[in-house]
Amino acid sequence: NDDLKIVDEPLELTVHIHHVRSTAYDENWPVEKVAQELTNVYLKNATVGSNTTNSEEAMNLLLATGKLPDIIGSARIKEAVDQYGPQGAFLPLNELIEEHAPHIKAFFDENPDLMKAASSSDGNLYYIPYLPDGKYGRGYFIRYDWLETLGLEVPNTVDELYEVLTAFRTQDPNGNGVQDEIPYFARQWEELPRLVTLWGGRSSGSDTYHDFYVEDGKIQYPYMGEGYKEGIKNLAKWYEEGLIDPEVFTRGSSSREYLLSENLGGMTHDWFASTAGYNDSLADKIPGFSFKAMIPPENVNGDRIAEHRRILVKPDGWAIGGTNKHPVETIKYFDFYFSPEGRRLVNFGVEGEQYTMVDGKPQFTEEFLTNGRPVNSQLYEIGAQLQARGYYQDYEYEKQWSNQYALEGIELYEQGDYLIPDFLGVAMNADEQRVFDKYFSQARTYMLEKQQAWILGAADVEEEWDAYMSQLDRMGMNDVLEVMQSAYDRQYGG
Amino acid sequence: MKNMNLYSRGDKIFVFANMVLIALFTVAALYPFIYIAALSFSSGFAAAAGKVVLTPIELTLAAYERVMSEPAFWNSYKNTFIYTFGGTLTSLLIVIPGAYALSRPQLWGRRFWNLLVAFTMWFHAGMIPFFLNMRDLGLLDSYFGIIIGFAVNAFNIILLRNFFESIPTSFEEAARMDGANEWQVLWKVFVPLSKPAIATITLFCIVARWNGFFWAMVLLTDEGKIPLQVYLRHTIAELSDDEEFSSTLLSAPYSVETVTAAIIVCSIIPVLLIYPWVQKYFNKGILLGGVKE
Amino acid sequence: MANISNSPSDRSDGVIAGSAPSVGPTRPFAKRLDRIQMHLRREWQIYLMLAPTIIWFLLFLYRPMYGLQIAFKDYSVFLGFEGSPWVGFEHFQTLFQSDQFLRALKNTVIISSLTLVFGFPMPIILALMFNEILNETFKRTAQTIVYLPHFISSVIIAGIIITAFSPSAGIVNTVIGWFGVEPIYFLTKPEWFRPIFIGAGIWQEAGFQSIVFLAAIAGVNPSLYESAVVDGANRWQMMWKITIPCIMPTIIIMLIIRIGNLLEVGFEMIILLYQPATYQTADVINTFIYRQGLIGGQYDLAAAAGLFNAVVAFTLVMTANTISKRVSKTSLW
Amino acid sequence: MSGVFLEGIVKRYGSLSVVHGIDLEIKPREFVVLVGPSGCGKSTTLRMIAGLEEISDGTLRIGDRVMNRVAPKDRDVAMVFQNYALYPHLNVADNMAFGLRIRKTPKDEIAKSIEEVAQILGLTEYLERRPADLSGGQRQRVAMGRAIVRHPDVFLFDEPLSNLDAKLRTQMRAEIKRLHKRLGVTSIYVTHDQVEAMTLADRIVVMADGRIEQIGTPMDLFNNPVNTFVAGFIGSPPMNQFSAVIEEGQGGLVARANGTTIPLPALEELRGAAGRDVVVGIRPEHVHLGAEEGTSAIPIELDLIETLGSEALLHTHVGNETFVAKVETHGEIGHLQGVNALHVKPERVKLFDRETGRAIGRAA
Amino acid sequence: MSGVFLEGIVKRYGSLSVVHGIDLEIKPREFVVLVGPSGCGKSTTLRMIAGLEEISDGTLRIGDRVMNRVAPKDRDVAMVFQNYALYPHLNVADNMAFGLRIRKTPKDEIAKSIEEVAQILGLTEYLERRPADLSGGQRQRVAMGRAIVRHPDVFLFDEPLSNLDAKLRTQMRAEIKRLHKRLGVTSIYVTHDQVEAMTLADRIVVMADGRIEQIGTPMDLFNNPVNTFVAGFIGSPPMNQFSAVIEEGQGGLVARANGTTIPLPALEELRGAAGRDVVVGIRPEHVHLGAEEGTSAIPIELDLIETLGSEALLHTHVGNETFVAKVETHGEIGHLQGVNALHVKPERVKLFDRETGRAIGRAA
Ligand SMILES: Nc1ncnc2c1ncn2[C@@H]1O[C@H](COP(=O)(O)OP(=O)(O)OP(=O)(O)O)[C@@H](O)[C@H]1O
Ligand SMILES: Nc1ncnc2c1ncn2[C@@H]1O[C@H](COP(=O)(O)OP(=O)(O)OP(=O)(O)O)[C@@H](O)[C@H]1O
Ligand SMILES: [Mg+2]
Ligand SMILES: [Mg+2]
Repeated sequence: NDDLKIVDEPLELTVHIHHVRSTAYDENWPVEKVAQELTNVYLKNATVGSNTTNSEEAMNLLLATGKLPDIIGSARIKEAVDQYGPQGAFLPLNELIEEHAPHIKAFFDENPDLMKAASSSDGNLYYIPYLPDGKYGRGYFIRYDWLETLGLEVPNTVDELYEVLTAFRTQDPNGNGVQDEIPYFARQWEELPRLVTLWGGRSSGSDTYHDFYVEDGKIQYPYMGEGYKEGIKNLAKWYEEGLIDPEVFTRGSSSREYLLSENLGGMTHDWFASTAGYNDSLADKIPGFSFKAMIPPENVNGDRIAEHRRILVKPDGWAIGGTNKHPVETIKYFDFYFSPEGRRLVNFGVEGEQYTMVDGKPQFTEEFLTNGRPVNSQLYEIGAQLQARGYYQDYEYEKQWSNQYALEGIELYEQGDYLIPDFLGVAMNADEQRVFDKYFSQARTYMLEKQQAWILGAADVEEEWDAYMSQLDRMGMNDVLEVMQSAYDRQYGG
Repeated sequence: MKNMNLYSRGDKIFVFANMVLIALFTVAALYPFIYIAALSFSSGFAAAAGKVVLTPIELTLAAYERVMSEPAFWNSYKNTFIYTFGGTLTSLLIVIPGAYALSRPQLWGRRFWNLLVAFTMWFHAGMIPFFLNMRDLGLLDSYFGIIIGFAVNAFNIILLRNFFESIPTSFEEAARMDGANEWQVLWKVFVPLSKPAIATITLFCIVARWNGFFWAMVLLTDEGKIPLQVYLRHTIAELSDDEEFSSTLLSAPYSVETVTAAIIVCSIIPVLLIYPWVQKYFNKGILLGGVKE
Repeated sequence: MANISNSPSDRSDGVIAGSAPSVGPTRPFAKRLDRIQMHLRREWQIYLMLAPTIIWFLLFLYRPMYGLQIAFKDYSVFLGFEGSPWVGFEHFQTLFQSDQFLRALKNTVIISSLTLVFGFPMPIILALMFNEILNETFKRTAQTIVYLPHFISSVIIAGIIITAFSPSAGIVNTVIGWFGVEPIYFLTKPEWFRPIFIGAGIWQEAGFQSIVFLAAIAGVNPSLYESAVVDGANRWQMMWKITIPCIMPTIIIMLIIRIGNLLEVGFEMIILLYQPATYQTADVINTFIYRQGLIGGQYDLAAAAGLFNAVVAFTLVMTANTISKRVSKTSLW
Repeated sequence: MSGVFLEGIVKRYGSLSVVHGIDLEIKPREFVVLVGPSGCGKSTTLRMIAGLEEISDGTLRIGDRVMNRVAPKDRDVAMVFQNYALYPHLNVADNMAFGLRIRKTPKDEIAKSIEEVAQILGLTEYLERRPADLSGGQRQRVAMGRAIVRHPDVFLFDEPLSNLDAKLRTQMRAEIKRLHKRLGVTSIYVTHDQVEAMTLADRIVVMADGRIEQIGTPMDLFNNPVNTFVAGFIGSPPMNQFSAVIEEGQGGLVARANGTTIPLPALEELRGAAGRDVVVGIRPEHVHLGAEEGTSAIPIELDLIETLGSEALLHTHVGNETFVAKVETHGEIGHLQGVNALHVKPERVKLFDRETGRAIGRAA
Repeated sequence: MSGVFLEGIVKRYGSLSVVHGIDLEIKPREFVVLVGPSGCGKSTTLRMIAGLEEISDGTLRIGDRVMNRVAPKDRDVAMVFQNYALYPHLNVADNMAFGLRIRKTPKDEIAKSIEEVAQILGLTEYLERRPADLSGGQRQRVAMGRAIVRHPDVFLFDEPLSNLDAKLRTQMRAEIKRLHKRLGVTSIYVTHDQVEAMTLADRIVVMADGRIEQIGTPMDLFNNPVNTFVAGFIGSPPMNQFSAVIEEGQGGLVARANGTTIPLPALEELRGAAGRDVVVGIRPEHVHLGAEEGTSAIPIELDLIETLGSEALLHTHVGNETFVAKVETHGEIGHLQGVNALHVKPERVKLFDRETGRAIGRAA
């Protein structure tokens, strides 16, 4: 298959690859071997800081050396390209894509917003992002067996939810004679304010916590809205009544394992893929254990909102170094991974090894799926699904090894289409950035402090709300929103 | 006064109360170790669920099997030993003469030199300049770079210098009368007489080397050269699954918690063995009998 | 005179010392040269001993210090130290105009001072207590154990603390429950953060830090205890009147160094233990910078804070050192 | 004041026994001096009495309390250490005040005591100095002062004067004696100095190798040493000793050694002792340059003259054995050069059994 | 062997001057002893010679090299320290071998030297011990040994024998003297001990307060002290001194003090001195219990008798002034109790100017 060959003579390019999964480039990854063969482009590892687990640190070290390799792939590369691309550290890709990367071009033509989202404030695209596939990220999970025990229905509205949680709290659904149930829990305490959506508030606009969101073309911050206030007020009440894990702020990542395996937890909001797994792993321990997804209850306004979804474009990906002598070949190389062969390679691994073609579609081999090792880890090891690389993920790959209950849950959500549009982020120019840096972090700190204080009952949201809002004003939140807006308008306005 | 029999009643009570307090503190200090030991022998799920308190839950050796089966683990263990021994040795070879020189009253500019050393305890260049400096010196990604780049530490110098200053001058004078030059005074008299202090800074060097990871992470590229602590971090990163998929490890006999704990247990054992060796030198009366005060 | 200063003969050197005592400004330069030459000939070995240390410091610590200039620059890692534009005191302004920085500064000073008051004496007390143990085996075992927590990462220590202070299952709440106290969610209570943090620090580090003092105590002349015991001192008095005065130089040195770290509170543990709810007492300069700066790679801001920190530290240390030198004749330089 | 009673006191360091069983009764107010060669266990014995070393075996009583296991501070003894053991961080005044402060003596009383003692010891102008800034002798005096100010029940002195100059030593010696007279404190004193031992002691205890050789008043020890060891130890320069055989001479028994004949005193014990192997002892002070009534001449060869001022030591030899004589100089030593014989009175000659070393015919 | 020459040697600590300018010529092979009260600067002077203290002013030469700025190790002197300064981490053998090893002496030679010296000092059985396990005297001997093994050009001794027992001290003293005879090493020796000073010294240097008071042979100092200080310092017990006024008596001039009249020697300098204020000095050894030819009686009151064996010290007083007499005991002290007068020959009486303290009519 020679039409994928980019150059006739083998071309060697240097590369920096840094992602928590693979902190250096490995020339012996089977995926790479195949890619080399197909493209005739050979990458040579030139990663800096490959022993740190922090990609930004590695990136900064790399930049500080002043000698950039031809290709730079990294987690959170967007910040670097936004800042240093205009300074010449990275090559702008727009024209290169236009002329030499048909597959990439085709993808962006189809998804213009993603192109905008990945672009920098000067309008140039400096990196090819990793583009996840699949819609749903997190969903509500509840103990169906408990509902059954107590003779309750799956709650349909926020009020019903309140009743169900109260029943979980008071009626001893686990049947051990003690009211030790924790009705709502979360691994990340940030999933608690997520519940303000039940009162028409917002907690974030993307899969990043505490992010901005867009409403009617206007940038908004979730912790400044009326619905949020209402939600917090109610959450404080719930917390007080014991409907929420009293240790939600400190229990941390072990809470799901602990509360589920001890038969204590009733409901959570978490990733489909991982949460559904407990139905299998706890089946023996807790007879009848059934922890499955439920659709978002209707909020006070009658809407069902799934605030969280898989992000569409990641700040991870790769870029071309400013001193690269072969930009054309490089962009062609990038484009390879958007070609059907390349995309299959990066998603599924090597044909005949990890997958075979069944009905024209890649299908993981039985051996690969059942050898007891996590599929994703196995793929990382061979250089597939490498997120420091710009590529377009194929949800099919995940589907093939997803838990049946997860798929069921996603199916449930698919039916209703509860998703709301994601905020894809903005690229600010230097002036905007300065304003943002000056105010935002501190204002957010303040908001989070207040949020926790209100939920914990240390202060009252009603009483403090006005003072809170004016304090935010004083802390420059309005300026922040203003610069965000101008950046947003510039980026997505067209 | 090694014997309790000659203690007064009040002193016996005092000593006893003291012993009880120490015992309590010791128990408290022992707990973290017991905890990670228990963790390392627990099942992955129990550990991840935070059920381990004092004893292993669902006892298993899986974590150790996982750790010990990795050649990278042993390699990093070896590297840690190289850094620790090489680093400590280099450190002592530079610090001991340096501290000695700084303790000499006849050294001109003594105040200045001491200040030059002490100054660095508060003014740090920062990561990037240090990294670039190491690069310019050609010390990136080498055993030697890690060993020499962190050989000296102002605190240790000051500690040792102070001890040297407290040694009665008579010993130095006696050695000089015996014909010793500076080096001989240092190595044949001061060093043997400073065993407690040297043991202390040796321990500090060893511990710093043993625990140090940050610069190894930054300066090393070759995975074959990383020390244990960096390996530990790699392992944690590797095992902490994406939060989306963490259930994929639910059924594994080990988890990131147990493997981490197992590595920590393995890494603590050598330092556990070092300390008693150091303690030997804390014995009283090193200067005893030498001079009539 | 001039040719004498070049003469290598000991005799002529001696004559100069003998016949021309300190005064006589006739040829100060030649005299000085002679003095230097004399001194070096006699003491060259100590300079040779000092050299590796000084070279090391210059090469590895002072050489990169030009990087501190980024505190006054809008630093771009890509453009480098020279290429980045000067911004003067902008970063310092950013810091000082921020309420949260001032709060963090205040918290830092409070936490540091409390640590100084409670945390600094603990290793000393521990060392003194160890000194009173007669049973060698017990002593050594206990010493080895108390130094262990130092080797356990903050993450694990923090985990243990969080569990211990958990309102439902934590040992602390269980114990206070016996006295009829309602469970307290300690880790979200701003007023509890400092005691817990400082206590944790003591728990983790006191044993390790006591090593310095153990070594110092080993240097105390045992015959002083004999003298004191015959003078009628009990163990307690001996501790106060013999041991502590004898290890005072070490204590003072450690204290001065510690004072220099007044604005330096390790953020690793704080990040693990604090919550937005406890920011008001827990947020320190380093956590502030961490949230503010390093997440976005703002080395320049961090450098500004670091420089501020260092200048304060240095001022404090200078002061402490001068006082100490005057009062106790012990000093850092 | 209390007496001090040692019964079968033994000290072992591990398996090494350094004091082998000491019995000693010290009466209240008595001044007892321990002498003996270096390393014989004097300091160790003193330290056991002070409570600084555990007593391996035997009983120690002070007054009527058994003290074996009583803490030093409850024994009410004060001690001057051989190595001073001054507190380096305290100045002279505070060093002396230490014991008093510990016992919560009122401030003004402390000040008074210190002033007084400093006066006695000539330390008044050094009260503010630290030990490190004092000369050896000055330190020794501070150590002395520290014990004196405390007015204890028993004084223990471990060579307190060994670093003082002669003048000060004489003065301090008399001062101690006077102090002892005034306070009547039971005192145990270790020294190497003949003069100190002889002048200070009510009784002297001669120790050797962890054992007591003889206990007695100074004159008693000087005149009637129980064995060659004590004879050689008490008196300075030591008694001349040489091996001899008893023979029948003209006027009675004589001792023959190295070709010399020394007439012996007429003692009961010597009856029929002819042929017995003995050690003959003659004190350097007991020889005369000129013949006197009843003396007999010992021919000697002069080796060396050491002048001590009004006296001189003649180092000589009799056959192969060295013999030291102490003679008056009358201000010059010229007349000593030609000396070739010494004269001794028979009653001054001591005899010891050659095997056991025990004195033969010890008076009283 | 080299001589040691001090010219105007001064030592200052900061502004405090402790040695004020010492001129002293020590001839090659000479044995010079420094004596003086505690704190007078003896050790300091010795340390300047050793090179351990910088010389603030003046010139020091050893042989013909100016040594002011020469490092101690290049002066080829050995020193025994007052405080021993043993290496606590080395055993006795290694302590002694230290200097030799530094100088790369061959192993077997070191072993031989050590064995020999240990023999002399009676340390053979302690060679393996650390200083901490030795008694005070044993430590002192090790310190001695360390200097001796080195065979240096000049020996410096700072009270090397002060911790030894009388017997050992006598023995060591003789040993040092013999060693000095044999090796002929120039030696400077600091001591407090009269006897040591008198017996060892070729010349004695009496220091006071950082100055030299007198230099001379032992007998010279004893017989002709230049002033009251030296008179009081040399001789033990010290010379009795009391103020008196010269008057015209029957047989010549007399000194009158405390209601006593003491006939004086007929000296040139006293001519016409009647009425002059003087200090009268009489050595304790120079009084007699019974009247002899030419003696005159001094009525005394007896305070205390100190027995030294064959001699006793009578502590008495004459008017308000104490007066010590050294008399023979002849083995008992009973006859001393009733003594109420002492006798002295006029030629034994020394006179000093009351103002300056200088001797009047110093012979030679
Ligand atoms: N800790 C110890 N371990 C072993 N032997 C010891 C120890 N301390 C002392 N000795 C030995 O015990 C013996 C008695 O020592 P001690 O100090 O009592 O002698 P001393 O009579 O006071 O001698 P000196 O007059 O020289 O001070 C000595 O031989 C000494 O070496
Ligand atoms: N470092 C110093 N600083 C100030 N004064 C000092 C110092 N060292 C010694 N002196 C003083 O110098 C004087 C002479 O001391 P030195 O040790 O020479 O006396 P010494 O004659 O040897 O006395 P001793 O016979 O008691 O040993 C003393 O008064 C002493 O206090
Ligand atoms: Mg002793
Ligand atoms: Mg001295």
